[in-house]
Amino acid sequence: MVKRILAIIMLLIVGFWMANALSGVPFGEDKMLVGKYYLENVKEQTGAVNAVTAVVVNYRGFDTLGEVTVLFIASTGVGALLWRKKKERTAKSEGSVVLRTGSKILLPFIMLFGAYIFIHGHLTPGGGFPGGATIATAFLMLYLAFKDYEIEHKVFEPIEGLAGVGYVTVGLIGLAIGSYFLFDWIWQTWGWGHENIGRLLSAGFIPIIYTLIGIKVGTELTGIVDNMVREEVKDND
Amino acid sequence: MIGINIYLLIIAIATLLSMYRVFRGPTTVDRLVAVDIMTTITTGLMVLFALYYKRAIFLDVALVYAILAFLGVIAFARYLEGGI
Amino acid sequence: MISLYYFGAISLILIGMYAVLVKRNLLKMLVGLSIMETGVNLLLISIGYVSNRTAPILSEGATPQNTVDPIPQALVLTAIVIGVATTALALTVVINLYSKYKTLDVEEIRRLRG
Amino acid sequence: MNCIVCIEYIIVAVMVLSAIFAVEWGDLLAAVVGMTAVSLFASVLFFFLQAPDVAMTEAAIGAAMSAAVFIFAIKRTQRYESEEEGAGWWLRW
Amino acid sequence: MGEASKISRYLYTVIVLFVIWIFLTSSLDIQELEIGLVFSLVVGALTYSVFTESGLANFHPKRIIYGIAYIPYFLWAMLMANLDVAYRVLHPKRPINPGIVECETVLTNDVGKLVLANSITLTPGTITLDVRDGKYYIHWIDVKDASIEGASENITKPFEKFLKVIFP
Amino acid sequence: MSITSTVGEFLVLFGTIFYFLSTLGLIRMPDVYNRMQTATKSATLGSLGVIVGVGIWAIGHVGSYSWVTKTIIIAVFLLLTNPISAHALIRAAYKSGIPLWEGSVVDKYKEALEREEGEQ
Repeated sequence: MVKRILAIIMLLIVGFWMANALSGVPFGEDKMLVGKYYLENVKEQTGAVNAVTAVVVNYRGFDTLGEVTVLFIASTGVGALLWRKKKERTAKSEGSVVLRTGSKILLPFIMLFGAYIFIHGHLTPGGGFPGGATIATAFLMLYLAFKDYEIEHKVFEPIEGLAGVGYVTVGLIGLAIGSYFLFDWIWQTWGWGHENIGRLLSAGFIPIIYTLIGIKVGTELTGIVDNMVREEVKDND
Repeated sequence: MIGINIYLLIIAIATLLSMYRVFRGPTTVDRLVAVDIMTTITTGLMVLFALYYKRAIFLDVALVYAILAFLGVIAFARYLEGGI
Repeated sequence: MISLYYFGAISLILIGMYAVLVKRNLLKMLVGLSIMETGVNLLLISIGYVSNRTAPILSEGATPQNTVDPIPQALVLTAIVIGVATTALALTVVINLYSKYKTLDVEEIRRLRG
Repeated sequence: MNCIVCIEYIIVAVMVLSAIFAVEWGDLLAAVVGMTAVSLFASVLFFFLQAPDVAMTEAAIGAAMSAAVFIFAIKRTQRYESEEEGAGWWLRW
Repeated sequence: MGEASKISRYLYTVIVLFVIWIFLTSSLDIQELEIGLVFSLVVGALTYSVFTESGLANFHPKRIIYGIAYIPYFLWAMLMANLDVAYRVLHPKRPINPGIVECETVLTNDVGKLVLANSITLTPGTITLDVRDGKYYIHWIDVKDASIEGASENITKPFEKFLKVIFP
Repeated sequence: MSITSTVGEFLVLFGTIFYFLSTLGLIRMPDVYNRMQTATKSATLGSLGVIVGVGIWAIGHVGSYSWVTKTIIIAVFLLLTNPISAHALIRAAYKSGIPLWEGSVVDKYKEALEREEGEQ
């Protein structure tokens, strides 16, 4: 009981301190510093309509590469920590006919919808991260509905690697053509899509990179689910 | 845009009522049912707010909710019946 | 008087911190961490909000003069996905601990180790 | 009366309450249900704060993925928290 | 009915996905259509083997006419169901009499079973609890007849006369 | 005030009333099965009304037809997914051993399960 009271007192002090600090940051007022520059130049410099996407992929593409790496390391860590010699699904019962048929029918729609989200990243909200999560959710649905479903590891792992390699390759082509890593060569050097801002095929390499990020996030989250759902089986004989 | 206040008021009361079941519900399944209903109500709320802001881009968020929210419920349900 | 959104975000952070400090069950601590992460994301987004402006997507009548700050949103967008991956990593550590010690209690694990 | 402000207040209150219950429930499955509810309301708040990208990501991750990962962990460990009072680890140092 | 050929199943999947894509983007811009066709082809190639079993035969005109006729019938039944629910909820004495009954069906197709189960769940006072070997176990809020024949007469028969034609 | 706006607003009002009824049922019914009965149906019809209503309302209010197709897609997916989740939940409730309400009259599912046990 003592520890609860002590913890609550300490948390109240921390909360008071945070509230005090935040009272100097007024809510709902314009305090943009660099955001204003991005918003005013986003259409000319990148061709994207969605400013958030332009910041994530174009202005700060290198950070995003780092974040994708963190995701990759986390996924690999899950695989390494749960590695056993023989792993299998240990589900006892299958879903009912309604659930199984429903997941069969919904699977293409969820995958198409994930593709819609990441290809329209520069026009509507979304992009590679939610699109990849949607695709991973489609595979999660199969794991939940069927007793012995497993992804094909031989297909998934190369796709995951190729998506990451593709991201770096796009950046290196930028380094070769322009002057820095992840230079937007399609938009700035070749000048494709300047006349149709707001239509689908515009915004330089943003759709390409978001497609690669979507595939990578999707395969990695699927890998995490796959590693967590399979358990070690002991040989009894 | 005459009656949007009335609609929002009804939706707010509905959210509070279902929240009562989440807090009170004797079993986990009761809580899950209430959260499921709340998700459905939230989809409607998001569509209504998209109209209020007059921007079609907000509809995509409601679309994600409509498709994905049921999978969380199914995960809980499959655990409860001993399935996964 | 702090605003409503700051109040919500700070409450979530404090509740999560309470769970991490007081609870002894490892999974409950991770639930607390997850709640704390949501609170931090909410705090960042609400700092970037500007009243009576619209989303930073420059179509359907939005101009650079009437949109909110895009930078916190770009930050939080990636943080959420990273968050679930790191939570999964922590959960695998918990699973391994359980298969070794057969308990989730932090104190019990400390006693058994020593 | 402006009901948009009113519904913001209700959603923040309900979100904080479900966070408290998620921390205090002894059944870990119910705690994960509470966490899903927190994520749901946080997503609505992101929506009100004009951040549709973040709301969509939170919906895609928090609605299904996060809950599913926690459920797999609960399935491989144990469901109920053993609630015994005693001095905390940080008092015994 | 046996499985259709691979090409027919693939084409059916691609057509359905492309229609859904047009509805999603809600524009007829040529670039959207091109990219939509590419994605439909890719996603169709990945998923056609689980999506459908009968392929292009689903576009038989008789089935489509019955399917269109089913929609208003179903919406009307759903509206009636909800007025019934409203009566039960608002009545001060809560007039409910619940129980689990057993029904039988003549449908053999899996998709037909899914649509029947969903229709039952959304219409008067019934939720499908389980489906095993062609038998439906249904939670009924107001049990009128507990025998198999009586329950089937009340619950599954009205939908079956449509679904039997749509999903043979 | 055009005709589409009026129709849309009426549909939205209709839908929100059903939302309210569904949550009222969630509170008033005695056990989890009956709660699910009232809640799922009314919430599905309510969101159908709200979503399609907003799509029709937007024709007059925003002046764009692209809202209708998107809202119809959302409504179709809700109609497909909501009954599936309700079915999975009620099956989980039965299999995890929650008893029926004491006023229930018949339980054929238990009989069928027992018959199966006896045969084995």
